[in-house]
Amino acid sequence: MRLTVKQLAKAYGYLWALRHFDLTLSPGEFVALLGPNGAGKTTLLKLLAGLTPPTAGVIELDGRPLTGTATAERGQIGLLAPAEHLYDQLTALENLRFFTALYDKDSSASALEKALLQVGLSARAQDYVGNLSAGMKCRLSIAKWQLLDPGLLLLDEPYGVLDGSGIDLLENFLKEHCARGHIVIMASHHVARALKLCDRALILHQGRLQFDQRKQTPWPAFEHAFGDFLPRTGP
Amino acid sequence: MGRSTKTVKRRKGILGGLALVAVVAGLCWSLLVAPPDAYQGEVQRIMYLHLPSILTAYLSYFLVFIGSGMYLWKRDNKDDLLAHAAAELGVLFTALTIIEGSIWGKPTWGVWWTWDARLTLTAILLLIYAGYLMLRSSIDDEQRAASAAAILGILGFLDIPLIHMSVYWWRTLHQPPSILRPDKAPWENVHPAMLTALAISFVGFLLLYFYLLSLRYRVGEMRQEIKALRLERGV
Amino acid sequence: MGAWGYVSLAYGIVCGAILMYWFLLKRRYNAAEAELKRLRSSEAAANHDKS
Amino acid sequence: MTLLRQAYLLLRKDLLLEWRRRDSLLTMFFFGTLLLFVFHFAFDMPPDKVVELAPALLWLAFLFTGTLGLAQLFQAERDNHCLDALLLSPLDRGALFLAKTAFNLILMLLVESVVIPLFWILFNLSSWNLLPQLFLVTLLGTLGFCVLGTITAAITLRARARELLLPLVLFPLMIPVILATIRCMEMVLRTGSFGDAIAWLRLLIGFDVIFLTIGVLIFDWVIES
Repeated sequence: MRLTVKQLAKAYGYLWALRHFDLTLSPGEFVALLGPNGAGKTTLLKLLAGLTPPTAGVIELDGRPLTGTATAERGQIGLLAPAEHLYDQLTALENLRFFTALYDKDSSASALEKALLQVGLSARAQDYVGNLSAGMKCRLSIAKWQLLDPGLLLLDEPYGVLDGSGIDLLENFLKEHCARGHIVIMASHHVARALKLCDRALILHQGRLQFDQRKQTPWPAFEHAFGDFLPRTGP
Repeated sequence: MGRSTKTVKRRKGILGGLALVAVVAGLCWSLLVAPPDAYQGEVQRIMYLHLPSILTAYLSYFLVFIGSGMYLWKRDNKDDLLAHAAAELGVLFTALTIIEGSIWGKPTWGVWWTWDARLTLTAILLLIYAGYLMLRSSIDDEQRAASAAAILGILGFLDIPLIHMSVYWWRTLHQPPSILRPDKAPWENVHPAMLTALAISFVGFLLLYFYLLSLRYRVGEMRQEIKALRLERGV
Repeated sequence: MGAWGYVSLAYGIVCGAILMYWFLLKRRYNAAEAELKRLRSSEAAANHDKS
Repeated sequence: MTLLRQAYLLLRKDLLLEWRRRDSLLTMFFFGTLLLFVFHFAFDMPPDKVVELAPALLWLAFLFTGTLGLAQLFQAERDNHCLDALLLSPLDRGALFLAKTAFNLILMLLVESVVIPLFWILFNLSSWNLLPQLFLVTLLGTLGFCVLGTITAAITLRARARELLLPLVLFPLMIPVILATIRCMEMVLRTGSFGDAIAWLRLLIGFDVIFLTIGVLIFDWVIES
């Protein structure tokens, strides 16, 4: 999976939420998407997921443009929003079964149960998702995307609701995912965690890409940019 | 830029002038030159307004349909502007058609309103395209509003023949169309001066229509330019 | 109301409505044009400052 | 084939959700029944007069209950942004259209199969033998309503005051269906067969076929808006 973004832009009313955004990602890259509130991170993820039509610009997956009608391409993109995109009145197991069938993936009971076991939700398999806590919903989302196995996985602030073991679970999943040649883009305010995982960091500020470098240690350029665009009191 | 806007403006001025001349000529012919109708008397002069206005309304709906289809296909904002402008004028001319029909109906049928097929059909068209304008104005995101309206523009136009058929079967007491009666050539039915008046009136309405349409279209275009300029400077 | 009464009512309403629409449209047109001119000139000024 | 498989998947999910929540079906059912009572008080009249008015009254009830159902049609998808989850998936949007249309159709048919007999009971009508023909007309009419209703519900999804806008946009487009069903039902009730009304029936079928096809073709753009 190779992702190419050219001159992507999105305007809301009289404001650019994102502008002049170029990016090329190769297989297996883990990208940390950083920036203060309102920098355009969520907008970028929504655009990449094809949920919002761009005002201008092109997104290509393996050289094929992503448009509203590109069904096969859409199946290659996943968006992990922590406690969303699940049906409250379906059980955890039914949610997984529904989505795997929709994506035409393995929806056998054994595969689903294995996925639930991995995220520690075996005991809650028959509970309605509406009755699960936010952290459990997030774990279920992890299981969901593990099963759907998208070539490009986008994450929007996944750390907020997870406990310690949940975070380990997520990070292991993401590492494995990249190791198999898939791309991960994670937007987060947990700069330290994101930096530890990533191969490359992007900083968005006021809708512009201000910083884009591969990870180095030490990394004075990032420290400098970090001071300019992000609040000093990071976690 | 300056020169081209000037030529555009001059062209609009010429179109407007021509429209004015044609409309005044149409008024002279239909009110002064054309003889009164043998059966209906002077009241029949309303026809010189009625026929051209309903035909311009239908022309509008056709343009809405074309603009909507082109917009969904090519995603060019100009097509959407055309559809929007045409819909607004369509509503205006349909409303005028209904008012004229009603005024014509009072002396001929003795009532302001009768549920005759053609009047009813026109009223339904007014409702559909008024709904189109309301739908547009109640969706905030411009691209989404344009797509939603385009869908309605297409559905509405394709529905017209079906509505036409059903309303006619339901009931009809309108006089049969006298100009396009198939068994006789038009000039055998009607006094030639009447036909001339109708033709001039027609040309007047069409010129006026395209003049107003170009003005309305330009307003939309300028609003988009304003928006683009504001965006450019982040105001 | 005689026949001419109805005729003049119809012609009057149509002319009035179209004139009204034209007037409102012209006002929208002028407002947009003025706004555009203002934005363009201030942009030109900004560019001039830069150079 | 994928289209039908995906549509089936979505429909099964919607029916399961409705079975667990029962909110749309129950509201629609009670509203339909309530309207019959309102009609009774509004038009207090002997059975032979009621027969003349029955088609119009029934369709009025179906239109209102149907609109109620349409307003709820995408409710399951609005919670937790599940619509985004569907849009994100490699789902053929035509399948979404078919599933939602079928779902709404099933709900409305369930309600109608209670409301029509109830109408006969409450207004003391005796022509029970005509109900099969009336159901056929109702089925075709309701299909037309659901097809256009699903499209309009989808385009008004992100509008302000969408519950008000939906009938405003939908009802004028529904005129052929309303007129055709009422005329067909009148003919059946008067003569016991379709007779001349067969032309109306054809119009109804034409309407259903045309807009069902258009819906599958353009729903990609519909749902994007």
